[in-house]
Amino acid sequence: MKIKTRSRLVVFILSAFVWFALTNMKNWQEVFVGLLLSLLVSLIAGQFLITTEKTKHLFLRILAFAKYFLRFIWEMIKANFHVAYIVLHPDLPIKPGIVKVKTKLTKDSAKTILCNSITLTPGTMTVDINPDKNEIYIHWIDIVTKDYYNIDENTATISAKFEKLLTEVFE
Amino acid sequence: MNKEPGMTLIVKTVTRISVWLIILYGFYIIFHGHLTPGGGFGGGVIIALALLNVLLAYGKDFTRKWLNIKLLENFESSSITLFLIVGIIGMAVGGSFLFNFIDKGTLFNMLSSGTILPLNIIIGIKVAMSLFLVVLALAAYNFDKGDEQ
Amino acid sequence: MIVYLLCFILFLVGIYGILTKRDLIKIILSIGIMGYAANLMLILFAYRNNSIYPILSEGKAVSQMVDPLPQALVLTSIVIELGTTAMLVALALRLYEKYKTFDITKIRRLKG
Amino acid sequence: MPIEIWLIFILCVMIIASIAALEIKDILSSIIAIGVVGLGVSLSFLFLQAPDLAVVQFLFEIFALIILVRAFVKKEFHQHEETKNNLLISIVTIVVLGLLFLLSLPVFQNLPVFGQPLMTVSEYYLFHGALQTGAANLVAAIILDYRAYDTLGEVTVLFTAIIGTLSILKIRSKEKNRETSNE
Repeated sequence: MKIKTRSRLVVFILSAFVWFALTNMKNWQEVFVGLLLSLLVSLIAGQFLITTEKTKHLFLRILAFAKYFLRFIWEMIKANFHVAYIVLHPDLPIKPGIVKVKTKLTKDSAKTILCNSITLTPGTMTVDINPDKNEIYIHWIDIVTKDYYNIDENTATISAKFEKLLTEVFE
Repeated sequence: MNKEPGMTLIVKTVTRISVWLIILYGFYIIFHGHLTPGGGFGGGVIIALALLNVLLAYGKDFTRKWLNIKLLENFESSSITLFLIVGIIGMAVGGSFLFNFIDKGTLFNMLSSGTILPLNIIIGIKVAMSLFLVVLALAAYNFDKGDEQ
Repeated sequence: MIVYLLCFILFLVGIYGILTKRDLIKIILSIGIMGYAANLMLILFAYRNNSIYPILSEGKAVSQMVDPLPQALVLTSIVIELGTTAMLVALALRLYEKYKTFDITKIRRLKG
Repeated sequence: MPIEIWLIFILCVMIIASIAALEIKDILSSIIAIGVVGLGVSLSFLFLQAPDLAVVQFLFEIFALIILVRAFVKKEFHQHEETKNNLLISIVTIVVLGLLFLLSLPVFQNLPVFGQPLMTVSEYYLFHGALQTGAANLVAAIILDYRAYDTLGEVTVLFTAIIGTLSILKIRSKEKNRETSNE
């Protein structure tokens, strides 16, 4: 099956589920119109959702994603406390700057989730991404690494913890 | 550093993943216009905003490739004729212009209220297409030289 | 009463913008403000104390609903407003292309 | 808290935002101030029990902002010099508008009190609408059944406005292309 067709099929199933969640499923008219509209939506915009080949079983990926999600929540709580400490400290011990980070992830969605995780963790924020060189530019409120330009060290501090789990999910 | 048209990879990916959901929600608003708040105007704008989202994220060349612009223009122009046709059928069947000639159905059902649902759909198509075409024309308008590309 | 007066003041602010501003953009924005004030005034006339929205559902009394007629009128008015705004924007862009300015006094001077 | 106080608060914010929109020099700030006014209108619709209108106003406000920003933000328009009689014009206009306000006060006293509208036509729509049209949303029933002819006119106006916009944006440029190709 071609990728676009598979993507359309997935969009069709997802739209039908969303429609049934929004409406009362007992009524046959809702079900009929919902299926019709899901078909229409998958024809209009179904080609965008999936762009790469399937690699692993879906169930394993969802499990890995749950693991990643718990880890992400934990990191977020830790970062929140750190930023709160910085804000409440009378001396304001910050050292802001923009650092470069390398990533090994290849898929677009994996990169996007990585960038969004970095942005959602307080203290770090994704500024830009260079898809060709797999580099992410991050604004960091408190740079703890000794050398700004040392990409490996920055990567180990900021994104390595997410990247290992994301590799399990997507690659 | 980003030479290709449109915004960064993050915006593109999020748009790619979410555009079908926005369009589906627009259809939901249009098709429940006679039961819940919303209707053709609101749903049409939601669909137009979904298409506009793609236009802003990917640039106009991609959008022109994705959507058949001529088809959209024809939809936009013919929707008003469809409105008139519904009205004239009402005149033929019931004696007055825009007579509600379809069976009313049961209250609170999806397919009820006669011609209100088709007219809502027509208005939704009309609003979505026309607003999207306006923004597309503005995007194609070259601001530096004051001339269309 | 005081709500009506405040709405009227909003309308007067729009008129003030049209009469005194010299930028085409500001004039377009003033027309938008006048439209908002007119729409809001109509809906203010429709409100009824301790009432609910005019959409039927289980357990809603029809006698306690607000007036649906002005709402229907205003719904169409909002849409037309956006259409006219788009048209005014296009006209302003064309004028800018010809005269290289948004200042209406200069546009008048350059006539002919 | 009674609804009237909320409305007075929202209206005061809207008046301040509209004055700011007219007086600010930077065009992006003034467009955003207009957005504040539009969202205030949307919020008041929500308070006035008109969810239909609140949804539509909110969405159209977003769209108007996109159009205005796309069209105007890149323009270099901020360099217009102030003339001497500008202040005079403003003062005269404010005086005239203040007179207009004072003269129209009796009109507002004759209007029905806020919260007690005249419901002559609407009573019929409210009590018979659901049975006659089969629509639960009475606003939709009025727009597309009782007053569908109005809506046809409205769609025609929208159609004309959009066609006008598209032709203004497109046709002139074609002429220009022809001129350049002839040269």
